[in-house]
Amino acid sequence: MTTVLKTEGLNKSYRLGGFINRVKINALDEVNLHIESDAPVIISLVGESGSGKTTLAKVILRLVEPSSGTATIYDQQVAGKGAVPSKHTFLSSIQPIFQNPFEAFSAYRSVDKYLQRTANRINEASAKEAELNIEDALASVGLKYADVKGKYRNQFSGGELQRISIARALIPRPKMIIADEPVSMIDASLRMNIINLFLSLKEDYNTSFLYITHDLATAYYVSDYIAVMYRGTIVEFGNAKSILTSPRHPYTQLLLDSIALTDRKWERKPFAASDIEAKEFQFTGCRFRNRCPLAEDICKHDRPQPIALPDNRDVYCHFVEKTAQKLETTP
Amino acid sequence: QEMTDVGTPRNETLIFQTFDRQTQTPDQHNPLMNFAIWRGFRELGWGFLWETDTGTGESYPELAAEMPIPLNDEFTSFEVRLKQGVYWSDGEEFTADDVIFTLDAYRELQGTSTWFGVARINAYVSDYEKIDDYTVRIDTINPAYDFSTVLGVYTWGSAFIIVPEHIFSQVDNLAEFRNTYPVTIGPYTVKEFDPNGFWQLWELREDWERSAWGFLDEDGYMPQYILYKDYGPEETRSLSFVQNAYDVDTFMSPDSIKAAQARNEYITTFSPDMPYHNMDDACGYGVLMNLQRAPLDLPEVRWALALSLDLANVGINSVNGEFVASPLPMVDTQILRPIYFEPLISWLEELTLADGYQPYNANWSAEFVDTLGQMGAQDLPEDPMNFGIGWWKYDPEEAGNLLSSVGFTQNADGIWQLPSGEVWDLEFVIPGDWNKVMQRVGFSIADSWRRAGIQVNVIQVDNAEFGVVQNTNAERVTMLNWTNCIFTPNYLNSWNNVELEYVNDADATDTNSGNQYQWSNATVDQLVKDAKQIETTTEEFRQIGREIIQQFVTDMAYINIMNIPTTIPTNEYYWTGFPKRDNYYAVPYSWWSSVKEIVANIEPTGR
Amino acid sequence: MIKLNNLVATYTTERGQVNAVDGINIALPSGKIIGIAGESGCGKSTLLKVIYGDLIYPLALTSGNVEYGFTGDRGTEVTTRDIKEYWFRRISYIPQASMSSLNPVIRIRRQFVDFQGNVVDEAKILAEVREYVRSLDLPAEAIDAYPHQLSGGMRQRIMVAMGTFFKPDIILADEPTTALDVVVQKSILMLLMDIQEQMENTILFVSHDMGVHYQLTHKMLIMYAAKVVEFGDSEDVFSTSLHPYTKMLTDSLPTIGDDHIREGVSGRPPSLWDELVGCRFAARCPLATEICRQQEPALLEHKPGHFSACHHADQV
Amino acid sequence: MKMNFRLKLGIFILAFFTLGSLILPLFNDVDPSQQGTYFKNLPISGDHLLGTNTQGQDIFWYLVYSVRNSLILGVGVSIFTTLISAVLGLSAGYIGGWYDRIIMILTDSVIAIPSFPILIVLGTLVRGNTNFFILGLILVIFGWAWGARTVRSMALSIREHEFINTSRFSGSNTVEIIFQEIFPYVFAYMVVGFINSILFVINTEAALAVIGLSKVEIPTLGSIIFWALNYNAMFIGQYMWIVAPVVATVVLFLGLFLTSTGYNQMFATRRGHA
Amino acid sequence: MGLIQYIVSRVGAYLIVLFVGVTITFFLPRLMPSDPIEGYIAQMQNQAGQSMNPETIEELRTSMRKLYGLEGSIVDQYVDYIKRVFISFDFGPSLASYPKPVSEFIFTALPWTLGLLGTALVVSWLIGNIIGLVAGFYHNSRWATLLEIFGVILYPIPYYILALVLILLFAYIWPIFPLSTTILPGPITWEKINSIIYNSFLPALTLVLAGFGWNILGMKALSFANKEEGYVTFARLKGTPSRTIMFSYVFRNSILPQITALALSIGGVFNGALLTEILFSYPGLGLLMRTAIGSGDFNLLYGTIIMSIVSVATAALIIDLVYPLLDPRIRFR
Ligand SMILES: Nc1ncnc2c1ncn2[C@@H]1O[C@H](COP(=O)(O)OP(=O)(O)OP(=O)(O)O)[C@@H](O)[C@H]1O
Ligand SMILES: Nc1ncnc2c1ncn2[C@@H]1O[C@H](COP(=O)(O)OP(=O)(O)OP(=O)(O)O)[C@@H](O)[C@H]1O
Ligand SMILES: [Mg+2]
Ligand SMILES: [Mg+2]
Repeated sequence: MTTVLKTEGLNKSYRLGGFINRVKINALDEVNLHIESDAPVIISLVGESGSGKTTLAKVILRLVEPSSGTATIYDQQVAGKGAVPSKHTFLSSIQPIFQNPFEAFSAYRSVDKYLQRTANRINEASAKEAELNIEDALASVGLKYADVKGKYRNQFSGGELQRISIARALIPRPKMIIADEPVSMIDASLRMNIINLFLSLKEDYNTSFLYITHDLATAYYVSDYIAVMYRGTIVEFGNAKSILTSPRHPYTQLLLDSIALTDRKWERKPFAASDIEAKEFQFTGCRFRNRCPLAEDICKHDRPQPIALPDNRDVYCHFVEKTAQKLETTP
Repeated sequence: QEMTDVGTPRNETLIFQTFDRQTQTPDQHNPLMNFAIWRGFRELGWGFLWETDTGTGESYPELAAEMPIPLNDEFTSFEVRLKQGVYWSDGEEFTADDVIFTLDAYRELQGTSTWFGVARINAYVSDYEKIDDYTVRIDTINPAYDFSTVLGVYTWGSAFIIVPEHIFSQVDNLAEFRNTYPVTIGPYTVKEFDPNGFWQLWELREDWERSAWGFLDEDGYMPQYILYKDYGPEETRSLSFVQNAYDVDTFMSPDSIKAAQARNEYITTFSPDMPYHNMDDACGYGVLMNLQRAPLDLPEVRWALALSLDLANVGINSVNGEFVASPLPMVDTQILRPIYFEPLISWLEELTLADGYQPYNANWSAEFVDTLGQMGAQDLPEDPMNFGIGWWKYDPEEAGNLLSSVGFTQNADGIWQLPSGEVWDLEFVIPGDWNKVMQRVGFSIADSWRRAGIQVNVIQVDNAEFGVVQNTNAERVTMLNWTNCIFTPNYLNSWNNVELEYVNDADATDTNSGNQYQWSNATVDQLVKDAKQIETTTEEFRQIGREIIQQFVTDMAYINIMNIPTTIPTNEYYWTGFPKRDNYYAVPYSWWSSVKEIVANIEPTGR
Repeated sequence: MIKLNNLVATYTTERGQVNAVDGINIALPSGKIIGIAGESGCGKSTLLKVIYGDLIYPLALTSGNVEYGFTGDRGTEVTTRDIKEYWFRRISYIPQASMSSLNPVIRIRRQFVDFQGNVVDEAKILAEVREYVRSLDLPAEAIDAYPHQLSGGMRQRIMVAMGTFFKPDIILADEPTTALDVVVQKSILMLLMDIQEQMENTILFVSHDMGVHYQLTHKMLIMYAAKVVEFGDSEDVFSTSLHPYTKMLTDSLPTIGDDHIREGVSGRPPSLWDELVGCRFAARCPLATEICRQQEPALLEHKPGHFSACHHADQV
Repeated sequence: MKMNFRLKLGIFILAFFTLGSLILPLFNDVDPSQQGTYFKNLPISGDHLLGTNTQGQDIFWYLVYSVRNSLILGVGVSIFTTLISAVLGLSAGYIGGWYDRIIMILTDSVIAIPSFPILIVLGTLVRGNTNFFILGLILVIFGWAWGARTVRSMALSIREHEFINTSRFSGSNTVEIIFQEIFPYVFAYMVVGFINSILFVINTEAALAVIGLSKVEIPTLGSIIFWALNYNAMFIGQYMWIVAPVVATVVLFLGLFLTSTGYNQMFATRRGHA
Repeated sequence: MGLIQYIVSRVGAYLIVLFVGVTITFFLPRLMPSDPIEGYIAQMQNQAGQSMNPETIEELRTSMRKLYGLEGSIVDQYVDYIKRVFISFDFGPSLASYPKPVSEFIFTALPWTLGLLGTALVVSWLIGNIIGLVAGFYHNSRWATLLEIFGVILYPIPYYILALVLILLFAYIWPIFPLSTTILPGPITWEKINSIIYNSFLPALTLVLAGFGWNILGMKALSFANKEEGYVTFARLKGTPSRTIMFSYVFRNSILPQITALALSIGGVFNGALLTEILFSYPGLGLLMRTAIGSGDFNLLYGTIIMSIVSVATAALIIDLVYPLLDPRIRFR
């Protein structure tokens, strides 16, 4: 079995604020994920905005140094003490799609330069091959090379840029693509093309994905595994289909309840989302306890440990047994 | 009523541009230490045993009642009689106690004082004794024919400054005493000064008539205030001058003076015709060479430099043609010309170099006046001799002959090469912009040498470094220098150590302590030694001087060029009676002893 | 009623000119939430810019104008020409990028008031702002913070508050919730709905999330390649769409629990740079026939209040 | 690529100066710096387009040579200072850590030490054995630190942008990231620094001549001004002598300025900004 | 990195910069060929108009070496020097004006230099940045272009010439200001302050006019780029008056690098001081530096240079420490 993804005790803390009111934010707090598989897998990472998804991705991409812990991708340790993968193998096996497509390209370099560089350097392709690689990659996301060439980032729409980002990551045919909300700005019809593209890449090229998203429906559609994050901690992790059809953590349940569906309208009842983000990051016990209908004293003091359920998932909640039936999710 | 910047009535204030612009020690008026020397302290506030009459070059008694009386034939012991009825500004009388106290203090301060006079006097005086309140006896170490100029004043310098015993004896540590508002013996006292050192204001004492030199005044009137102030660099100073902000300038360049005169009719120069300025400065400009270092050790090379120096061009480009050329190693002044220049004219005309060439151009001045005329100069003098008696021919061809004769060659570009075949890269040190006139003269000289095919590397240096180059063989190749400061017929002040024992190696790094030309000439060595044994006013003494001059010239030991053109325009809007060619009672300089005479002679215009 | 009269908007680039909005002619009812959807790059943002009157280089309005359906301070009908004067007072704009839309070095509260020109009584206005923010159930401290001290969701909610503070007649929102998780998204949408219900303003809401449109909007406007292809009541558009593209949009999405394989729309949208003849969707349309490739379909009212630009609207 | 008016005017001025000062000397065989070649203080005439000065030199020809020499020196030195400050500043900002700290201490020291007294000391060391190369070297040594520090602080914030990561994952190496990703962001600022440096060189050269680090006999814009001031040209009515080099400097600078801002604007237009 | 660590590391870097600066300052002048003592002796001989005999000179030389503390190896001198400077801020006596201590010179001169040049620096920085801002922000407007061109034309004019022109205009042709500085001694009174301002106006004006050009250029480039930021666009879309956008948005964000530049340009003050002070006979450190060099007065030279190093380094340190207050985004990592 290959270790596709493994994180051990991953922690990352940031400090926020000025001189006086500085707070420490554990953007990653004891993140333990472990997936072994011989086949390629698609792992979804979902959760609250600001819960540390991007941070986790960046740690794996070696763009952020973890405060402690390690991360391993395809049997190769990529982050934490002692990780020194060779640059070329690393780049040709892992590629990112960054979250904000407007930021992902320089305002002073036309975007096609990045595609060319990727083809030339990582594929070590000749000029001609490179051209073909790029052509292919762009075509698979519904773009024409000629429309992209020589243009700067502000001359594209958000969705176009996002597709270009995806195309770039595809060029090296990596083993693992870390896709941070890759389709957030793409319309529904194209979105499916790209999601299907992921699936076929997985089939045809054995590419695994870490798919970070807010779109739970597509997550359900493509993923083998899913991890749900809340304020730097994993709250539920395991088989995607079972988690998304029968969530066992109160936050996952809240999440699924908040999806905007096309067949059932929301009840219009008072709805207050939490906002004291920084404060919740400081909690010692369960970080969801403020909004949790089940919260009791223990949640204040003890960080819930993962409880493995038979359908191949871990739930980080003190009261798993109570969550089997549907809860009233008013926080 | 118009007031000056410092709040005194303008028409009662005589204002001089300071010589050094700013002093770092404005509050330092203790003459036993280094002091603010260019602020009138020595001239207005002080008095000396003997002064120099800058008009004639003669010494006269000031605090002393008469000239020193030699007490022995060796000329090593003198009786000095003091005037009676001279008072310090606080009312104490000046007596022999002050003289003795000062001599004591000099002894005591040996080694701790930064005032050169201390070292000078201690090396000169062997013993002294008070005879009575108005008489002292002073013995010297060596025969002292120059007693009155060393213990008195030589043109502007004075080593022996007598301090008030009743003040200084109260001070614990004389080396740290600043004497900020001093008790003076001159007719003026310090009224106020700029703590930043840009100006100093003097006020006339009420009892000025019983001060050291109150007697110089004849009409019973002296200016109430005298201000020394800096009006900035020439660019701004000339504007102030046009606005009548001050009365006497120091070294304004000829072009600026002309421009200023065109704007203000009260601005006057020393003379109404060219060269307009007083050329009686004691020093001249000349090119000093390292006579020890090849190839300048060869007289042919030195002569070649002199003959490829186009003096007319240099003078026109750098000082607008206003200068007095001098081929001899001293300045051509009213005092010296009859004694040393005129007797040597015929010798110069007949002078021949080894190859038979006659370098002297007796017609130089006449030709120069011609050139000036062609260029449209006005006020040309009737007598071309106003520009000097003559100078060397400008003859690059002969210069080339001389160089070839010692093995020099010319390369394809016409640049002279050393006998070794290398290009002759001549280093030429000149002052930087702290002395603009010399700087210009220097560049002009370099330009004319370059035209003659000599590659010159001009190096402008700062004051301090200039002194070092001047005094260190290792640093010197050629330099433009003011040198040979001879004002009175007593040339020994400059030449007393042109002796063989003071000559160092070509590359010596120690400071030279004598023989500034580093010239080894046995004849001259003997002549100087002889001269020291003779009374300085005798004809015999002067004959020796002329012989030394001939040696200088034949050897071309250094190229004398011109008298320092001391361009001192005056503004006669408020004051008149400054020394002029037709009213010559003193040199017109504001930093010499002549100030005393000027202050005593000028009159307010009433404006 | 907001009338879009024959709008053509053009971008100027090195390569030449491109019409990102190419002949839109439609009247939008006032007091409703109107959703705009369409493939990416079809000109939705551009349309909003045009409506907002933000026509600066390189974007220019080549023809047409917008009538906003209200009279201005001078008593005349406001159009694209003078809409600038009413920015944020009668028409406001909520951009997607809350991250970069707030000045990082000054406090939020200043940014709340600095667009009102010469504020006479700043304290009073601030008090009002505070009151308003509280009325939206947002923490009042938020406006005392610097932008970077707030989470993305909070910033986006602040933007909503900012955009609605003056009770504008029209609110343009360009993908305001795209980067947010569904929980936060829901809170923002609810906020918008509440505000709209109270103030009865017109909201033009761009989103790719059909679910969001379904939850939020009264009317839907579907764009494709710089054109409007369908417009009608949301109910109708979702249940009985009259354009094959709309159909694909709503059908292609997966739902949780449904394990069917979904096909996206095959092919790619036409490049606006190319010369476009006929129906722009023809190349990808399952219903396309010869006429579609030859003749551009007009936007016609096929049912009362339900427009579609399709030659085969009846077959959808 | 469409050039805007600014850029056209700027390029025209620069071309005028460059070509003029390089080509004109071919038609002249008098050494313009030689003194007393002509009568002094001659007025403007057909023979002397700007008259002659107090040293008997032709002001026009002196100016032509001056512009040439100053341009060569200015551009040469500025290329190097700009390069050094770009390389050090960008790399320190991007790489960070110890490397950054050492570079910054070096930069700060150079900035903190007032250059003038040190230059004077150097001047006495070089002792007139200077040439344009040594002079250039000295100007470079004292010219780079400023740019490096500003560029570094800009690099510090730019390296946080995501596109740096995109570039890294596209296989760019450190050098490429520094020059292709970060550099364009500081480019406009550096161009300003570059032309400023040209001006700095022109103006400093004269000051250095005075302290013996350069030669006032060689015609440069600095040395003309040095001489004109030395002879109090403004006061004595030799206006051309002083006005000509000042106007030349100003116009030259204007040319550089228009070119740089015109280019920035053109590039912004190309990227689709107003 | 925590706050304390941040401060400690900044202060550490500060001390290293000072140390490096002081060391360079110590060794460079030692390489000067002009030995202050020899220079002094030469000067004395010139002043006196008489040459002294060799014995006298030798005696003078030894006694002066002792007085000036120039005995011992250069290493000893260095160690001693570092100790004195860092511990008691003592630069020893002036060599040319012995025994007046260097610190006394510096403390008389410093207020003048700081007063005039500091004020001029800040004023020209402000004016330059505002013009640059307007020029960058309204880069299409004719007025802004005019303003900018005005700055750009003034900027390359050599300082000295600019000063002369102003002097000609305002002190000669239309004499409302004095040609040379006159500062009366005495206690600080209103009258004296007035007189100082009157006397300093022209030099200050020159410095301002000569100084703001660079700020125009820098600020224009920065604000031109800043205009592309999203928040500026959004502010515009909010209908924020352009004046507010210009000041609260573009200015506030582009000024940060300019503040660093201001701190660092304090060093330029000391260079600029030189010319100004020479031309206007204005007392101050620049002139002091010039004198020190002219007379080979090491100690005085060290003193002035170190003063300058300390000022620049301190200004930079202060800016670094205060920067987080100006830029709320700064995070310590
Ligand atoms: N460079 C940084 N410095 C300080 N804090 C940071 C930094 N990057 C992220 N954070 C903080 O860490 C937390 C997690 O951020 P992260 O970007 O990983 O969240 P996310 O789950 O990707 O959110 P989103 O869904 O909005 O993208 C947030 O509170 C964020 O403010
Ligand atoms: N500044 C610009 N210069 C040139 N072309 C532009 C510019 N901005 C947008 N475009 C082009 O105009 C078309 C429409 O862009 P617009 O931003 O309106 O799309 P959109 O529908 O909002 O897309 P998305 O859903 O991805 O945001 C696109 O083809 C885009 O490439
Ligand atoms: Mg993220
Ligand atoms: Mg858009």
